[in-house]
Amino acid sequence: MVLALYPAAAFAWLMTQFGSVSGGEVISSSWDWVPTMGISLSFHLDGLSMLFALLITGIGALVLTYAGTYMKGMPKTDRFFMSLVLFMASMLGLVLSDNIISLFIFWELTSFSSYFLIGYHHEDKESRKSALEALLITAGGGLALLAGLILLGIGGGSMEMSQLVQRGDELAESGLFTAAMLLIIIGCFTKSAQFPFHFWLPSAMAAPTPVSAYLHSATMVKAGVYLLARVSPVFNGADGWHALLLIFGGITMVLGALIAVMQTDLKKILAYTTVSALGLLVMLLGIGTGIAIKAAVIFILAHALYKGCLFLIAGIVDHETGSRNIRKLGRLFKQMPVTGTAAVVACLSMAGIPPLFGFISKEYSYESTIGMVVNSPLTTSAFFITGMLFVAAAGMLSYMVFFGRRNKLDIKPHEAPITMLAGPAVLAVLSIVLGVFSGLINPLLDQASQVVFPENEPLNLKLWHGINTELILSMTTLVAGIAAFAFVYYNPRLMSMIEISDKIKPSYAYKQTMDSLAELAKNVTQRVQNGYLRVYISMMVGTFCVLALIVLKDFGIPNIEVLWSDFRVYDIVIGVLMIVACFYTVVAKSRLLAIAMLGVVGYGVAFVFIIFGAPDLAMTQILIETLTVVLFVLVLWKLPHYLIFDEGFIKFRYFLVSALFGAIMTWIVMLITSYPLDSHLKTWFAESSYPLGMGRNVVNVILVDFRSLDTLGEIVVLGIAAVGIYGLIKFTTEDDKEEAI
Amino acid sequence: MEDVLPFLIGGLYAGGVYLVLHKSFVKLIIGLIILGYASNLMLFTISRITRGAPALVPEGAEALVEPYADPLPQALVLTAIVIGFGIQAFAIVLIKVGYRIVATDNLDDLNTTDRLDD
Amino acid sequence: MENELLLVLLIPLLGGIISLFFWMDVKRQKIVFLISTIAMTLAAINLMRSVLENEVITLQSAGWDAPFGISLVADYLSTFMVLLTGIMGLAVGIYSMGDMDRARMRFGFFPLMSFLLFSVSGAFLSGDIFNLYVWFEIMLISSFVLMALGNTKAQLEGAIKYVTLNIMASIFFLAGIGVLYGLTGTLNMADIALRIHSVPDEGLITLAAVFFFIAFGVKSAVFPLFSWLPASYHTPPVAITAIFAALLTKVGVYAFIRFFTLIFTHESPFLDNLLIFTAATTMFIGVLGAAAQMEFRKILSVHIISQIGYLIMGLAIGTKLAITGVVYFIIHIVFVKTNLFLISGIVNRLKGSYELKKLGGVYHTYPFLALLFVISAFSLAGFPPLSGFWAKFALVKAGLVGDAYFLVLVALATGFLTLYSMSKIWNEVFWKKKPEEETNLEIETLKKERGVINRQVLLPVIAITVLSVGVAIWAEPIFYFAEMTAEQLLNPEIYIVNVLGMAQ
Amino acid sequence: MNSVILSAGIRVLIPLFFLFSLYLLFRGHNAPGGGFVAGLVASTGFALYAINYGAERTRRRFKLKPIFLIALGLLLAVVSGLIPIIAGETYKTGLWLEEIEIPIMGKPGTPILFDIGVYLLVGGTVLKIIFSLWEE
Repeated sequence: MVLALYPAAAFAWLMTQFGSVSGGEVISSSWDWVPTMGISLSFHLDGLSMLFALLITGIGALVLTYAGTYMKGMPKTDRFFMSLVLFMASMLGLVLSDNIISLFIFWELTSFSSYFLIGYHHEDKESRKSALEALLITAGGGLALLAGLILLGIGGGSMEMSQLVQRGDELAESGLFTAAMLLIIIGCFTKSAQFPFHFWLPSAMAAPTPVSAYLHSATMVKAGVYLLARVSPVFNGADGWHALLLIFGGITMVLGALIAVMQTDLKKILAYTTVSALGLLVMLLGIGTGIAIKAAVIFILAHALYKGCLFLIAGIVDHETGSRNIRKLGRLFKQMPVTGTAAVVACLSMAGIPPLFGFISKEYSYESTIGMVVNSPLTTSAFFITGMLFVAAAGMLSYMVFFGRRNKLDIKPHEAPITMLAGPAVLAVLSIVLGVFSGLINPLLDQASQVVFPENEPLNLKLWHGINTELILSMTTLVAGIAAFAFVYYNPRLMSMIEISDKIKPSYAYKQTMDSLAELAKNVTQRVQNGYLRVYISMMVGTFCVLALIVLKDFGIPNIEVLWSDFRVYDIVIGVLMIVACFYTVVAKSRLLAIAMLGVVGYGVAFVFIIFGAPDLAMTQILIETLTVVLFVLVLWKLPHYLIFDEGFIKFRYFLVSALFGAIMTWIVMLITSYPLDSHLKTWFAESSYPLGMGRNVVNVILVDFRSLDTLGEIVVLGIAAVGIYGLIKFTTEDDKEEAI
Repeated sequence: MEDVLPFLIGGLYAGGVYLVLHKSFVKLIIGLIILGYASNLMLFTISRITRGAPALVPEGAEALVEPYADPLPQALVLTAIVIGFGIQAFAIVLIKVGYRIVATDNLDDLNTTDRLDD
Repeated sequence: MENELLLVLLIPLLGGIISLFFWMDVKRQKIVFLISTIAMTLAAINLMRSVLENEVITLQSAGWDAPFGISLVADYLSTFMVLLTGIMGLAVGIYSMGDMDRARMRFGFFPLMSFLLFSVSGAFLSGDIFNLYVWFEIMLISSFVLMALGNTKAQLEGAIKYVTLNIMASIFFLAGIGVLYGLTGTLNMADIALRIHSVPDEGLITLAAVFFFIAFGVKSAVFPLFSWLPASYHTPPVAITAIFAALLTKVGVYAFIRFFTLIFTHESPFLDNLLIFTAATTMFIGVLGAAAQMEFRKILSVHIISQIGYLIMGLAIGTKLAITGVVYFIIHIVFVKTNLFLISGIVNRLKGSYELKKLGGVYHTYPFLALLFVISAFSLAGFPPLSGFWAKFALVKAGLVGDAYFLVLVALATGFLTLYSMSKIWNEVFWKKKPEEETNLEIETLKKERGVINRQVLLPVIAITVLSVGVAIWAEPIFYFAEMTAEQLLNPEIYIVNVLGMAQ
Repeated sequence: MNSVILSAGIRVLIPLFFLFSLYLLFRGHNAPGGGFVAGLVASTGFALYAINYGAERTRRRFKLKPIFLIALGLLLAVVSGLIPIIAGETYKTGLWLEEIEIPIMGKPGTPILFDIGVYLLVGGTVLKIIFSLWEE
């Protein structure tokens, strides 16, 4: 409750700026955050921002007041309010940001906080699922948006929106223009629940009602619309922009309204009409004429007022009666007169009946569809259908709940407390006041439309335009809408029989995508990570072979100039002996033989060292070899029988890999040694060892002096190995047994 | 011998890889050791070799007398051998303890840790 | 100046040695570890201060001028990696004091940790390819021992694969050193960078690069060389996994960056394409693996792979902005990933399992822990304004500026799947109700055995969370530093001149 | 293996091995040998003893503490590098007493000290491994 003071204060402050902003001033402040990346926290308060900011803070204050009572007695309300306030702040940040990246940051923060708000009833599986769905879709769109915004920034050479809108032409020439536009549109569509991403919004109704009222009617879902409006000075007129917004907006609008009237749950009806309203907004932005922009701006306000009000009312009804099913509810007006009145007012605004603000909005919308150069009839009739269905939905929301048939409730409902009534009442009153005295809001809306469409003619809101096509259409819509409502009201069975096959719903596609993603993840993982060590090894060796061959193909196989005079018999003998021994380690039928053969190979290596002037190496090799064999014997004599696994074909394949690997290494050694090497180190060591290193054994001098750091590392390895071996053998969890060191 | 060495190295590499691709614990270790020999020899060979003449400064002389073997690769190989020994010793014991606790000599049975749980 | 560099290596080494003198005396080892790691971190800060003044500091070990002795080089990148090493060592060390079982501590956990920190720092500072190999080996053997310490069945299974594949990688590394020495006749990285231009055929350099690609690729766990990681990382106690996750793969990435900005700088479409291919597949297959897992720690460890893909992506793009992004990404990932591992350990302490199916209800009972998890998990998924967002932002921007659209696409898809896998953990472990099977009695006995959340386990988690939020909010100084680092890396002349002492 | 002759032989062999290892250690700077090889030879002597008499007895008889040897060897190796720092040189710079010339070994200096560290550590390591395996 006290929390409501914050947005209220912000609202009050905004109101103090109302005059200047309406006069066309822009209030801005900026703070460099990460200049290296071109990111600043710059805020910009112009007409459009002001409109949204007022909605956010104003409705925010009402919703917080409302929620204080609504959430009483529920668990973890502190965390709930924390998320709600975080959301409020980030939403405010979003509409005030001028820097597109800080805008994006707030954008994602709204997704983030709404995840926790939607998942408030997190112990319920459906709730978790809805929250996740909303998060994944909006965040997924967010990724596209991020790419789009960065492209926009790169193309326009600035990260500030106020700069970018002035550089529309420059941007249009850069090759990134279309990609940026598409990506931004995707981001906005996911956030504003446009077809085919719309389904997360109805699912998000799992959230507590104040959240739905706030996020899903007035604020978050409008963020996409806001951003589209923001960037529309840049993209207005570009190829595809109009078509995309018109088509998807239109589909969303009609589809949302159609599905809405088939619902029985109050919140679902509201959710789908919201989807529809968002579609309408996108469509109006798509039309993109001056009048359409005006219509959009007006509708944003009108919709926020009535939809916020209706959501809150739905919450009250739910809270007081325990049901949201319009079939069960009815004739509540007597017990809940204030709520009922507010509901009727809001619904009248929704239906577009004068003198409410919704009426003005509808007039302008018709005006803009009629004024379209192409496709006017199609758009107008789409809007006509939607308007008609809105009237029907309004009837369902007011008449069926508060009048109509007797309710089938078990408990006796009564009026809600004042704190909960305040919100809907204020919003309802505003719908009337702004409708009648539209001049109050005219300057702000005018400014807002100027922001979106800089050359727009001044706006002049009026309730009465005289009898013209728009009015006739409005009235026809109303009549048709009432007829539609009557149809719905008297044929409840029929309505519930209409079932849309799951398989054509986008939500089904989403589910399928997620499922197949999980399936893909599993398959791929099982394939690359199948648990067999030899597969891993062959992947490593195979990768090397492929890469090395690609490089080696440019080199010929080096000529082998065998100087037989250089050969000594024991060279050949040693070589052959080692290869044979190596072969025997492979095929040996007993472990001991394999180890003995290993020893032969090792001593052979030592012999090679002797031949080529490395006595220290030979000595070390011999000692180490002996020690290794001893170690083997110590370790292995307790192991059971040596098993030979017959692997048939696989074995052959492995043989090929090994042979290829060996051949490549031979090739590489021959290739590299065929070039001359001039090592300045060699001569330096030869000359410096005795005078500087005080030693005649150059190898040793290198080990203990020139490169003593290597040797230090080497002995650390040995020490750790000893500790490790001790740990492996002696490890015990018994504490008291003191080990000798 | 210089001309034989590349083939010897290749042979050792091939044998080592073929061994580690087997299922047996012991062959795995033997294979790794042989691969170690191979890479030591490769390091030794590829930095050019000189027959005879160890890198010892004779009494009375101040510097090595031509022809002499490049002492640097020798030092490197020596370090590599010792490090290799430390690591191989650990690996040998690891295999033994692993054998005792996992109770199999078949490497293919060691595939519980990267199995997917459903 | 030189001794400042020396200190960061000497302190953990001496710490390890002194701990060995106190073999089996856990109490004293703890104190030694704590003191030495704090001192090392301070020394790293001191070194950083000094490097910021002098750009590059070189220590010619044993007083022999490069390229004849071994050079230890601290430039921006190395120093900051060392600093990260110190911080993470300290954090994980403190955590393990509250979490590790006594038996493992008695069998050398602390000295091994010291040696691990020693070797990791050494690998960052080494300016000599063979010396780098030695550091790698110390790191390997200490990680082998830590991996197997405790002898559980899973640990040994994991360790056998880990050990085998890493030994194989070392063999490639050694052969690669041979090839480079055979081509240039020197070992000092700066000297190689100079001499590599006179190699008769650039194809030979590419050939050498292939060896190092395999060696470092295994170490840093890129596709298709990462198999050891999912097989083993989740098997030892969580503190060990956490320190591995924080440091080991990063050493591989560091080596990649060092070699591909200093030595393999020649024009090679083959290598460029190889890096792009590796980055894309590593990112995507890594995250698919994380999406497929159903165990807390497995998800996290497999997910490391995909993060490595991002780092390689930056390297593949190779512009200044991209490398800046990589540097920032490393900071981000080290903090966040380690933290997530530590949190999974705390959850395990509380609930006695890592299996998502058996967990639940943590959000209900431990909101603070949940908050810590949320910060790290959403940071990992790239949610602004957390550090993961900045990291991804820089890379995505670099990719878009550098026309690497394919990589950006994969990176974004990977980001989406990261979110998916993190929210899976959140849903199952935190939001879901705890499954009924386990009675309260069992939990009580578990708690008695394990102790509730104690100060030692919680403190590091809080500290790292604060750090990771800090680098997000004060992203500017970090990015500024990262940009300097990138500039230094892309202009290796400074490094070369400094190491070879040609300035005078 | 518990034959009398072998036992007697080993008793004689141990000091021999030990002396030979010292010889190898100190000549290492000028001729093939060095700390590593020497350490291996020394530990082989004790290992033979252990094979005959068992690890426990070897340990008690010679008061061997392998971990202590390892730690000491490492410490010595590190300290040998620290001495030059006190003298104002870079870490591990070789310092020599140039006037003195000892037979076999040549001039004494910090690198020799380092080699002794290697010697101790290698001996400790091998003994540690052998003892651990033997006692199991």
